Amino acid sequence: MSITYLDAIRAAQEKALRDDPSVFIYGQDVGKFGGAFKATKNLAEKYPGRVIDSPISEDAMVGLAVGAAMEGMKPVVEMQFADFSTVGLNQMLNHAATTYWRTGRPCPMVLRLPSGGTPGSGPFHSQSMETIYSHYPGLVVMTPATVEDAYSMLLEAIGMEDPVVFCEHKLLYYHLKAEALPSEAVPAFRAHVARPGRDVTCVAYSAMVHEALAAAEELAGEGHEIEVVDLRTVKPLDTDTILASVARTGRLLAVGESWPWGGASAEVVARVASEGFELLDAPPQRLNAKDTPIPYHPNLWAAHRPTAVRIAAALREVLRY
Amino acid sequence: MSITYLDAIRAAQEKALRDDPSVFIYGQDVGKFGGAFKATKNLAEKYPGRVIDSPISEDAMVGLAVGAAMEGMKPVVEMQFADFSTVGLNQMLNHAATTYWRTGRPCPMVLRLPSGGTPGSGPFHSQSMETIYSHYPGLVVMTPATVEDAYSMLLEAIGMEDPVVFCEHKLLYYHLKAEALPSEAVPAFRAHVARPGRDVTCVAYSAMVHEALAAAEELAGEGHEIEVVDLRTVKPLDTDTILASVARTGRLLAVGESWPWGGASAEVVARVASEGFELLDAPPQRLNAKDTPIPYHPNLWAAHRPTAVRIAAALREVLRY
Amino acid sequence: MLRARFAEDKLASLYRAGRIVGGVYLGRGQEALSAAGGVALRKGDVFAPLIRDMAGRLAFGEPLIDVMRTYLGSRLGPMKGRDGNIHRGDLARGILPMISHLGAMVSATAGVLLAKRMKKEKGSVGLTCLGDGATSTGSFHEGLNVAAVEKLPLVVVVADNAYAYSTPKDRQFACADLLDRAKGYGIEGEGVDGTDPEACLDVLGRAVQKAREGSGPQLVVGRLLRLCGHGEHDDGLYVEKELKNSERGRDCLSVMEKMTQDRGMGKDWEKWKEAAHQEVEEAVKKASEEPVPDPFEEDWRATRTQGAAEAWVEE
Amino acid sequence: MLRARFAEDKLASLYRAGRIVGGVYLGRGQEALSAAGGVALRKGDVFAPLIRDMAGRLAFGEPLIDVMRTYLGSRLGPMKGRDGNIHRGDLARGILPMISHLGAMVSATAGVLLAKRMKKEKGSVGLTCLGDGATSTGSFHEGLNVAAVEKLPLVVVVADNAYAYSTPKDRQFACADLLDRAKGYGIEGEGVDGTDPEACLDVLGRAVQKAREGSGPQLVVGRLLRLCGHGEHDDGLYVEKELKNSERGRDCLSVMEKMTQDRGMGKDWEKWKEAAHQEVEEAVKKASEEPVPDPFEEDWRATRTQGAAEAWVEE
Ligand SMILES: Cc1ncc(C[n+]2csc(CCOP(=O)(O)OP(=O)(O)O)c2C)c(N)n1
Ligand SMILES: Cc1ncc(C[n+]2csc(CCOP(=O)(O)OP(=O)(O)O)c2C)c(N)n1
Ligand SMILES: [Mg+2]
Ligand SMILES: [Mg+2]
Repeated sequence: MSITYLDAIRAAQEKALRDDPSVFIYGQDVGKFGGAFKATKNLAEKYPGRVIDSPISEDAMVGLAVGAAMEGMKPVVEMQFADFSTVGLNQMLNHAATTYWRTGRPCPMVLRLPSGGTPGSGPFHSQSMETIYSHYPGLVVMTPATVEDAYSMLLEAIGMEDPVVFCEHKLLYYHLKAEALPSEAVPAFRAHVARPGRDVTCVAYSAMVHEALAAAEELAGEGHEIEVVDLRTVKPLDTDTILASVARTGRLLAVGESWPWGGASAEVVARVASEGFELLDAPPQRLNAKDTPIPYHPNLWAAHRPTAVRIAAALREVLRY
Repeated sequence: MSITYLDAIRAAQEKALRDDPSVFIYGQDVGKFGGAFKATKNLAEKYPGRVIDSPISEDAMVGLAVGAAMEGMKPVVEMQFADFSTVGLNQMLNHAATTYWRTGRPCPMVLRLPSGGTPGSGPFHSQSMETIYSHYPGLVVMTPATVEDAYSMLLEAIGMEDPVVFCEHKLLYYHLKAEALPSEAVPAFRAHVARPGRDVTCVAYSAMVHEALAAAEELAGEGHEIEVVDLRTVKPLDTDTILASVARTGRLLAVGESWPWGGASAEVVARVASEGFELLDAPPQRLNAKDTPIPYHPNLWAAHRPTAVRIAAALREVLRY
Repeated sequence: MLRARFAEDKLASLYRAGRIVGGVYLGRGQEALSAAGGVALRKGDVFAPLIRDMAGRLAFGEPLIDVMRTYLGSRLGPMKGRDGNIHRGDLARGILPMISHLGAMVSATAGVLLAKRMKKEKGSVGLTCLGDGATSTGSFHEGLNVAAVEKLPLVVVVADNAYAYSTPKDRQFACADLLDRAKGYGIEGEGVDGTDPEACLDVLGRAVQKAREGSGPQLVVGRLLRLCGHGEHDDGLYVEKELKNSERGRDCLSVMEKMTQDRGMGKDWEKWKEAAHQEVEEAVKKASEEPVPDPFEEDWRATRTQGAAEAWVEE
Repeated sequence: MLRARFAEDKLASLYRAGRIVGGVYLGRGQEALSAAGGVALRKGDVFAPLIRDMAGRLAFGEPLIDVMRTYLGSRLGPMKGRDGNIHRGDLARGILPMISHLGAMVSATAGVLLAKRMKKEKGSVGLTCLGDGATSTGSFHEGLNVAAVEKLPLVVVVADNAYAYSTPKDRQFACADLLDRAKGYGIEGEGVDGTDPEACLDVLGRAVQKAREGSGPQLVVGRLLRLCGHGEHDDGLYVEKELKNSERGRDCLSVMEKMTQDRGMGKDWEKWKEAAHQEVEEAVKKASEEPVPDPFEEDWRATRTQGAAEAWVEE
């Protein structure tokens, strides 16, 4: 059997629906149609009344989930694309995220965001939105990079008593495959050393993990051992694992697919600089997308995002110091 | 004559209305009433038809401004509180900000955000939103700290061919005073050394500049010379001025009133760590608000935000290294 | 209504004396409509009040002491000083703690009702209040539309006081009457003179009843004026004199008083007044003496899940 | 209409051949309504099309070559490869480049019209299109309400094709007819059979005329079906057979052809077809041969103001 990243997301939702009667799914076209990406295929048939088609109303979708969560349900809301979640953002940042601290009562819900760039999808179907959600207090923001994590982290997200933003990467949906679903998993809040090495720590998350791994492979051919740390969850950030890695390597490159100003890569570099200054043998560096909207034409898109080639070049720079 | 920060904002809008027929003001209660904070007082009378009351429709307010800007006008949109701009965020991030790169045609508009905490205003009338706006490409984000800057930067913002997010700090509205409005000014994109010093660089912006200055004063009494750099504009960020300062001091504390994950202070620390690593004699540090919603009770609020006392303590830490 | 009015009068004077933490936004003149909502609901229902719903809150059962705790900054209030005043709520009592963003509570209340339906809890109604200005928000539209699609037992009460802060209704919408919106959502609606306590009880009772019986969302538009500023910092001078002097500008409490007297219950009215006064004073006194929040004892964690979770293992 | 149909047929086959950059979303079956909008407008007007408005675009004067340039990834297209396909626009021609977020163009078009009014440019109309599903967005509500308050010359055309992607209308709204919304905004509305080209020309002509004469926003709801999937990746099997076989499922182009033949213009129709075919083929050929965007030559700056501005000095 071969299971894709998307299959894993579907399977996790199915398991959650099966195991917990308080779980329900809400989103545009998620019902009979199975969702724009088929992440909820057949679930409406199997769990009647619990996989619900919503109108095109992102604000109300999130608001409704907040209300349902306050009333003890565990809604999983699918945005058709992460990019459209700006319309539901107010309910997420100001309502879902503030409920626990303001009232002491939990607001357990998951917002699934099909995220990230794919060729030809352009400025409004390619965004990575973890920065915005992570900046505001009260949310957990997950960015799984593997089939196994897509499954186990989504299950953990649904089980959590906090509102979780679950950033799935569309580029991984179909291509990334695993042999089987995991039966146990590292906790979602822990970063993972995806490839050990001792020369540079390359911190990445989501699709960038695979670009980083490819770059590491390339540099292995040049005699350099790159350690790739997969953040898995960007809020809260597992600083310990990052610092432990930098303690081994003395060098850091943080990679993010989102824009350069103030994203997860800035946060990683800032933390390492503050808390691990003495561990560093070279200036910690960042690599991000270019600071423009995400281009529609694949030629431009390929140059806009960090790729294995660009990561490898950045790693060589870090090594050269 | 004594002019407040709020007077300066009003005066800049008046000058813009007078000098440029394409400028108009749009916002809730901005007309005859003069705005919730009176930033547009008497302007509707003086410039009939150009200071327009809007419905409570932040999405449409920004969308309307985008359309008007594309058609050659220069709208200045007032949000009643920065916090409500989440509702208009989609039009700002995905429409205003992308127009120039997508089409080559400018989208000159200003979004005025009464920002920041004041005692008793609580989680939804206290936010600083520069992080979200700065992360997305295509926007200029200004955060003036002085009466003079409030005036000259707002004029520059209105004159600019890009969409500008103008973050005014409500705590400065009435208390901060100057003798006169400036007749010339440092360009908005340049940071400013608000107080020279040679022991630590303390980077701040908006209301935090004044807390930093008070902390610097306090530390002067202990024999330390703190250099306070006022960012003025957080996007684009004037890295040169910051690095030049760190080159003098060898130490950095970046202060922001917004939440810790990924804000301007993370961006500053990350840039200095990357580009000015060798200038640093100590780990660069950050100080931000606590990672919870902004508390309503003044006791909690005072402990939530960075204050002169907390900044002074952080500076002592940096000095101790 | 009386308790609400006296409580608010007291808050206004405490505000002027500088004793209130935060702002004070009153519902003066809007008590009849608000209270009628609270009266029409019963235990197990959900109430999502807005800023002018002191009367509805008290009628629904919010303890007066919790009101005063919030305004006076007691740590024992329902929000512990973290959030306050008009935002206070108590999920255990079915009072949703509003967020400031107007319109946001419509879909949230719908969500509570959807959850109750999924949990097979039958017969609960949700009631949410907003002003005429809040109908211009996309949230109002999306929330009401979703509720209509799901045919949820939601009552949306619009207190049309002709102004949103200083903005008169002709700058807010172009329809003749906000009730004209009901048909566009495929729901029922009814208007009411918001200064007439009996009419309010009648119309809101009916709306809640219909919602309870499965007729789907109900829109109620009450016409009235607020007899105070937007907040206590505002003099409200922009409200047109003509409007103030019209029927619409009547004080529902005077109407109520007259009604009571006409029915020969003038003495009862005086007694109620006395009791309400006393209750308010006691609550203020009690709340004033309670401890304030302490930042050093505060739990500064915005999520319930803390640190790394335990390893997840398939059962 | 013919050019639109052929252009889209061609795009569909190019899509299947893997030659298209990005997705392909067609307006098959919706050409009559869309084209009628483009026809009713004149130079100086503003058109904010949505994803199914190839016909309206071409009728309004968008060059076919620009269409093909965008779909085939030519660098010479109006968006230079930075954005593309259905998002293309050309501000100089009065075609607003849509963003994907449904409903967002309503207020933006209103803004263009407000600007024209402030600039004292009289007599311009703005027309924006959207689907039945997009009426559930807060943006639609806020935008239309603002336009009504400002009494702007805005025509909002809703192509009610009974589905939003796979979602049938009873999951989208609960009103009997979207036209029922007009009254709630205080504006005029008219419905039309979207499969009848003459009726569309008539109704849209009238709506545009009314807007131009100062009657404020006009809502037009056209009833029709899309005779294709949501995008070319979708088979659209969820559309009910009964609906497909009803009057509403007629192909407006066949209606048009029959009409032409009935009027003895069968030969002309054939000639038009031939000409349209040829024009499409030529545009495809030309666009295919044009250079693609080059990341190394690209200007990667998202703001026009670059670096530090010159010092500002009071004149
Ligand atoms: C989304 C949003 N925008 C702006 C505000 C600021 N605001 C608070 S109350 C108010 C006026 C509300 O008017 P209305 O809905 O008519 O209620 P009323 O005050 O008349 O009771 C405004 C603009 C807000 N709370 N939320
Ligand atoms: C705010 C927003 N949410 C979701 C989407 C994704 N989306 C694109 S088209 C579409 C369906 C639109 O349906 P409708 O408005 O009826 O137009 P139709 O496709 O039927 O022409 C959806 C959900 C979007 N573009 N914008
Ligand atoms: Mg009102
Ligand atoms: Mg449709």
